[in-house]
Amino acid sequence: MTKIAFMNAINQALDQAMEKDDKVFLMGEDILGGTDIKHLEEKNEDSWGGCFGVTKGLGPKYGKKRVIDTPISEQSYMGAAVGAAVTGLRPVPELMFSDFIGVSFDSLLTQGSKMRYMFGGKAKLPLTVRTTIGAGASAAAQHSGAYYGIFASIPGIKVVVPSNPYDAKGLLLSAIEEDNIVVFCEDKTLYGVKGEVPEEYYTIPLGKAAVKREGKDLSIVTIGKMVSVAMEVADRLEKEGIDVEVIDLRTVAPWDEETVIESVKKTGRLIVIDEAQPHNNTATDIAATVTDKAFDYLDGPIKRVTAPNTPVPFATNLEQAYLPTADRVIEESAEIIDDLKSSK
Amino acid sequence: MTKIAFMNAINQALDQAMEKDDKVFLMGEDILGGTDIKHLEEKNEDSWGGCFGVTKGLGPKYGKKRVIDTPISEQSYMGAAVGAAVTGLRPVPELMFSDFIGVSFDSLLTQGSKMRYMFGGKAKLPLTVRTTIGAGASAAAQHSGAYYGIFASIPGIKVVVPSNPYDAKGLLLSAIEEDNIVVFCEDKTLYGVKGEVPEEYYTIPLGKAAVKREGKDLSIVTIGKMVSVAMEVADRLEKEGIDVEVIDLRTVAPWDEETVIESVKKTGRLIVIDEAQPHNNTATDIAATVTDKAFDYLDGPIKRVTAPNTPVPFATNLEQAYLPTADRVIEESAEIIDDLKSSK
Amino acid sequence: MKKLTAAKAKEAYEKMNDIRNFENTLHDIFAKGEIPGFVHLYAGEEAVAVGVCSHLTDSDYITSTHRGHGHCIAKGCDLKGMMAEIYGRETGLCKGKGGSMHIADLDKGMLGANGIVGSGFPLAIGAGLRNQYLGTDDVAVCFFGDGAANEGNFHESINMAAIWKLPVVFINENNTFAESTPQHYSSASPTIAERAAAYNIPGEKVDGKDFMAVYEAAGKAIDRARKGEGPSLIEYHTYREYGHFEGDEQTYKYDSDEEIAFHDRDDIKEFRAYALKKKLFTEKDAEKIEDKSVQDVADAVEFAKASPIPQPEALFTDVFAD
Amino acid sequence: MKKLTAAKAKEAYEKMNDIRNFENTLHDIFAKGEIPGFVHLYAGEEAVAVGVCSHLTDSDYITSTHRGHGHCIAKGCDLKGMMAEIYGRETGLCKGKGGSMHIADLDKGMLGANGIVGSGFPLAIGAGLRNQYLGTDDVAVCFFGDGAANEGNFHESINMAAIWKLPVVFINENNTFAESTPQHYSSASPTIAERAAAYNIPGEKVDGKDFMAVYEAAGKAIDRARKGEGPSLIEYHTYREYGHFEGDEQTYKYDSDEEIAFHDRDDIKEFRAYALKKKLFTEKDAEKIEDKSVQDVADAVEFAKASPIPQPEALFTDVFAD
Ligand SMILES: Cc1ncc(C[n+]2csc(CCOP(=O)(O)OP(=O)(O)O)c2C)c(N)n1
Ligand SMILES: Cc1ncc(C[n+]2csc(CCOP(=O)(O)OP(=O)(O)O)c2C)c(N)n1
Ligand SMILES: [Mg+2]
Ligand SMILES: [Mg+2]
Repeated sequence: MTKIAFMNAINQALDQAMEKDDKVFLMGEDILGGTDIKHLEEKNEDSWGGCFGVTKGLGPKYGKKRVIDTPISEQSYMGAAVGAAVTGLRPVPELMFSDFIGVSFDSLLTQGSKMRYMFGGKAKLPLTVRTTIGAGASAAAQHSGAYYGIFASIPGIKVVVPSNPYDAKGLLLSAIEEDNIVVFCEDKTLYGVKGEVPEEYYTIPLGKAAVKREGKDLSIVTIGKMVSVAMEVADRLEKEGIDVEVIDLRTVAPWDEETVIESVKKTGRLIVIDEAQPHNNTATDIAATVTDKAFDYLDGPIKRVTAPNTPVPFATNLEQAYLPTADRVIEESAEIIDDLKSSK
Repeated sequence: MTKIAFMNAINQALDQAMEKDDKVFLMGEDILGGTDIKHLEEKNEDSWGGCFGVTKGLGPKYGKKRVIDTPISEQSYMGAAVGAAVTGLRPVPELMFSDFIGVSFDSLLTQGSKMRYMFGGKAKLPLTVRTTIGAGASAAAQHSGAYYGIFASIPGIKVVVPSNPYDAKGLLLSAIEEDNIVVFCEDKTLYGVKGEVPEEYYTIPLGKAAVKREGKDLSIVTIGKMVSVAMEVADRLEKEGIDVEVIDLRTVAPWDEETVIESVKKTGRLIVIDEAQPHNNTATDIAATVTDKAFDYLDGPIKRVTAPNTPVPFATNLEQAYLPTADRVIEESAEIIDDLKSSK
Repeated sequence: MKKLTAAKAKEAYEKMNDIRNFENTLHDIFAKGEIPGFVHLYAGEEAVAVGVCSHLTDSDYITSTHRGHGHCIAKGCDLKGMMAEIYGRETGLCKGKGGSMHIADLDKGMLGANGIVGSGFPLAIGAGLRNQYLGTDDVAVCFFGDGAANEGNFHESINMAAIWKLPVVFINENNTFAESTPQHYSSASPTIAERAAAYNIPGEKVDGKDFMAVYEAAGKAIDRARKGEGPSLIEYHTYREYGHFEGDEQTYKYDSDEEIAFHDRDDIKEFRAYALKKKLFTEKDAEKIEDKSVQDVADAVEFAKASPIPQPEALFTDVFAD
Repeated sequence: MKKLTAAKAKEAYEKMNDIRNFENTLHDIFAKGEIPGFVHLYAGEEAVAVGVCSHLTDSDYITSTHRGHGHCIAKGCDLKGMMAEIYGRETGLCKGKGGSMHIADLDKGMLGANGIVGSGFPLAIGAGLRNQYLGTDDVAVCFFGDGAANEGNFHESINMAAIWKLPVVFINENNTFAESTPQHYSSASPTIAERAAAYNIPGEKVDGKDFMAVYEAAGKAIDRARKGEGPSLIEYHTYREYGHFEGDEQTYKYDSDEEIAFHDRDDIKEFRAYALKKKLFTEKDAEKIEDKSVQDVADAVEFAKASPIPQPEALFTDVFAD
């Protein structure tokens, strides 16, 4: 199998989804790039292929009917995607940065997510919103949000946060097959990360976590680019004789309670790493749920390692300190780790 | 002391805040009502005083300079409030329903909440957003949101959810005195509830919970109109010999960790009642935090009783089942209650 | 554009009557406390919804507003299903889960009343995009109020409809108020119609109490859209009979004799007189229609009241499709 | 409106040079990998920011965009503080916590570059409201791009500014592209200026490469605002020298000889020639200004590089005022 970058895996998934179903189309800002520019149209070339180049090539292949450059009008093009979905198309709009829910939230909050319910079950919403998340790209406070926790709080929306190219492709194809709204969150700092990705069409079910590493002493549940942090923590603790299980949630709404709780029942110990802001996020949801449903199996407190309760700073050193790292996880979980070491 | 309705307590607070500081002004849809209608202007009368009549009378008293009817343009008038605050006024905009963050979220999400941080501490944001929340008024899926959990997840915003007229007035006056953004959430179903409210100006500090009832067996932490549900649960459990402590959070960001944790240390048992949707809400935040910081004091799982993970239904019977009630709290917390009974 | 045939005229007269009776009935029922929530009545504006929708079939789409009953009826929604929905009954068009502000019927191309002002705009352009994408000649009609014309979605959506030449017709119902706020205060432009120029599309202001004027202006715009020539904006001057919602004391009414005179015009009576004069139907036809309409609405109320409330499990279903 | 005095002309020439040098320098520095993040350069558009801000004092407000360096310099922000900010240093105008897209200086009436397209509109009307509320004759100027003109905030804010006659001037920088998307595709109206009619306010399209044309049009609009006569909209036709952001390959450029010719015009050289002809300053003055500007920008880079990075605690501070 060839190794390709995360962003190419996404591109491949979009390509295969469009090939398979001609109701699938893309819309967003500069996702083709240069629509109506003469010299590009004459050569059937796109320009940007999206701000990060993720959709590059799809415009020339499928035409501007199916790869639609939009004006900078997020509220309305996101709402238009809802309108197109409920009338039978399968739109895959791109919201360039998840921070732009600020100017487009209504489409998800009060329209798309509630339609099926408000209409008594008669509507289908085959809609996948692709968006980018995450700090670490020096993009500062307004372009670094990891807002999957907000999406996940809204009934009627599924939310996916892939951690690697293989998952990204399979999860995106699943999302596009869904007759429901899926917000698909791509960490911009993972776009260049390479991994093995089969060329054929395949899907990975939504709502199923991946156990990245089995272990019996301590469970670490995590999301997206924090998976690599968790793996590093596991490696380092292994040297101290602690056997860590790492669970990559993959889908944060609905998240895989079964896998998480089974793991905690086995290990009795849980750390959750979530790069989002600390309050009302997926980490708190997991900690609260495990406390409720597996209390008797817990041997100690559940640690959440998250961003601090601040906006994302620009300066490189501050931004690095903003994101959870293996060092920080180990430091903030000292109590658990010490307990485990002393019980050996 | 005279008893006045919750909505009159808000009106009184606004009146006193405006009297005290001429930089305080109100803006919102129909908050005066009938601006530029000749026969009303001639008589110096307002029409609506807001959708629920909460600001009634303030327009005639302070004039349309300080009680500004806006067009239906939430994104921009909420953003204008941020602009006016950062340049030195003290705006108190009304967002008629918190559901309308859908069309105005950017003002809070990426602008107001982040400005002071992004500007290196040079900005002050003396801004109080008043908005209504809550199911129970047959207002259906798009007018019943209890989105304080979303606001509370954003660093740089304080969020208040008062449960009674006395608190409403004192907390609102505190909020308006703050040089920070406060989202002040008024439960529309509480507007008619009466309580004793001193006529003079007084403040209640933000971030401090109120212990509504002391108890030693079980802590119930709750918010807004769920406080009365908690009190009913406490009354009913008292008859079964269980001594319940009820804590009214009042402020959900920042919420009063100290009071909650002290209570749990005393009782060892915790139920959180939160009418918001179940994921990533204040209830999960509390459960997660207590599990982290008071694990060794917990005698059993923490129960969260919330709305189900669905939009708010219209039909009266469904809407009643949507909201947590004393029955539901007791039913869903059977494990805790049985434990407590058997340990007596 | 098709001329108004006798059959169409009759059908239109039926629908106008249905709307008026439906709303008058709700007004009474609400006063009696039988239905809860926010109820926004369409009475007085019948000519607009019916005049426009007379050009549409089930495969055309419309988006609506919080004041949606008129659009629903004009687009062919079932009175019983609507009334049951407003009563919150299992037999409602949305199983009682939506209520007055969310009545929808996708089979009729009715994409839902909408509680969020201005959020119909993007849904309409989405439906228009779908029609264009699939190569149909169906249109999407977006009804919106004078107040809604100040929402960002107005601007974003009309611009997109214009650049993509979408088959969408924007129908402004200028009933001179948004809640208690007069349009002359909230909009910088004297008319909504003139804003069309900012998007290079046709814009016209038309008497919305005059059914034939509504019908003809809409016909032209809808034809244009069907032919792929792009969107249009029509502003219909109208006036709502009742308050913004039930319970509104309407102390903001009236500022002038003109306003009172305009309010007092009855679009249904005017159309009746016109149709009789043009012999589109007879006095007797009219009476039959009127009686039947009263009866149909009464039956709808009966039906709603006799219908069961939703099963408790309904709270949890219909969040996701499988 | 005040005529352009010799002193003002010199100051303007200084600022135009400062912007150009600042941006050229950043272009090189970015290529060397010394600064991270998204950097949007203003080079090529100097006449607009400087022509407009020449009419303003520190007590007037401006709102800006992601392409904010030019506005900052034109409004009087310190080059060293700006450069240090872009380098993420403690001595930056925002202590290194904002970066290029969030440079602000409230003491100078500069309400921040803004990473969210269109979000300057409401901030500007908020500042305008404040000026009106306090009874000052200060204005608020809102800079925005051609792409931003399609955001809902454009519509909502201009309408509000118009109905309240706020002292706000809307300055459109039409550099023909929003990222890679040409304005002729994204906007249904040929010009942004003509959209002003929808809000009953003056709208004018002006050559944005011609400093004097910029200066005069802005002067009229700002005077009007100061006198309480309400907002105006000016569209300046301009062109950015570099890509949308640093790293952009710009394969979308160019479609026509006119475009190339327009791009090749140098607003700074044109103004220099004009000023020399009009004897607003001498060749020697000009050279001195040019040399000093190069030196000042080099000093700013030195300063930034020599400055410390923020203390670790800075991560946690400045979220709330006490
Ligand atoms: C986004 C949003 N803002 C405000 C409201 C509250 N609201 C409901 S209807 C209405 C007035 C709408 O006026 P208009 O568009 O003229 O329609 P009309 O009621 O006159 O038919 C308002 C402000 C809302 N439902 N949604
Ligand atoms: C709300 C929002 N949408 C999209 C973007 C991404 N973006 C940044 S700049 C830009 C283009 C802006 O074009 P224009 O307004 O013409 O300004 P210019 O860059 O040409 O100066 C876009 C789409 C953003 N930052 N914010
Ligand atoms: Mg109206
Ligand atoms: Mg541009």
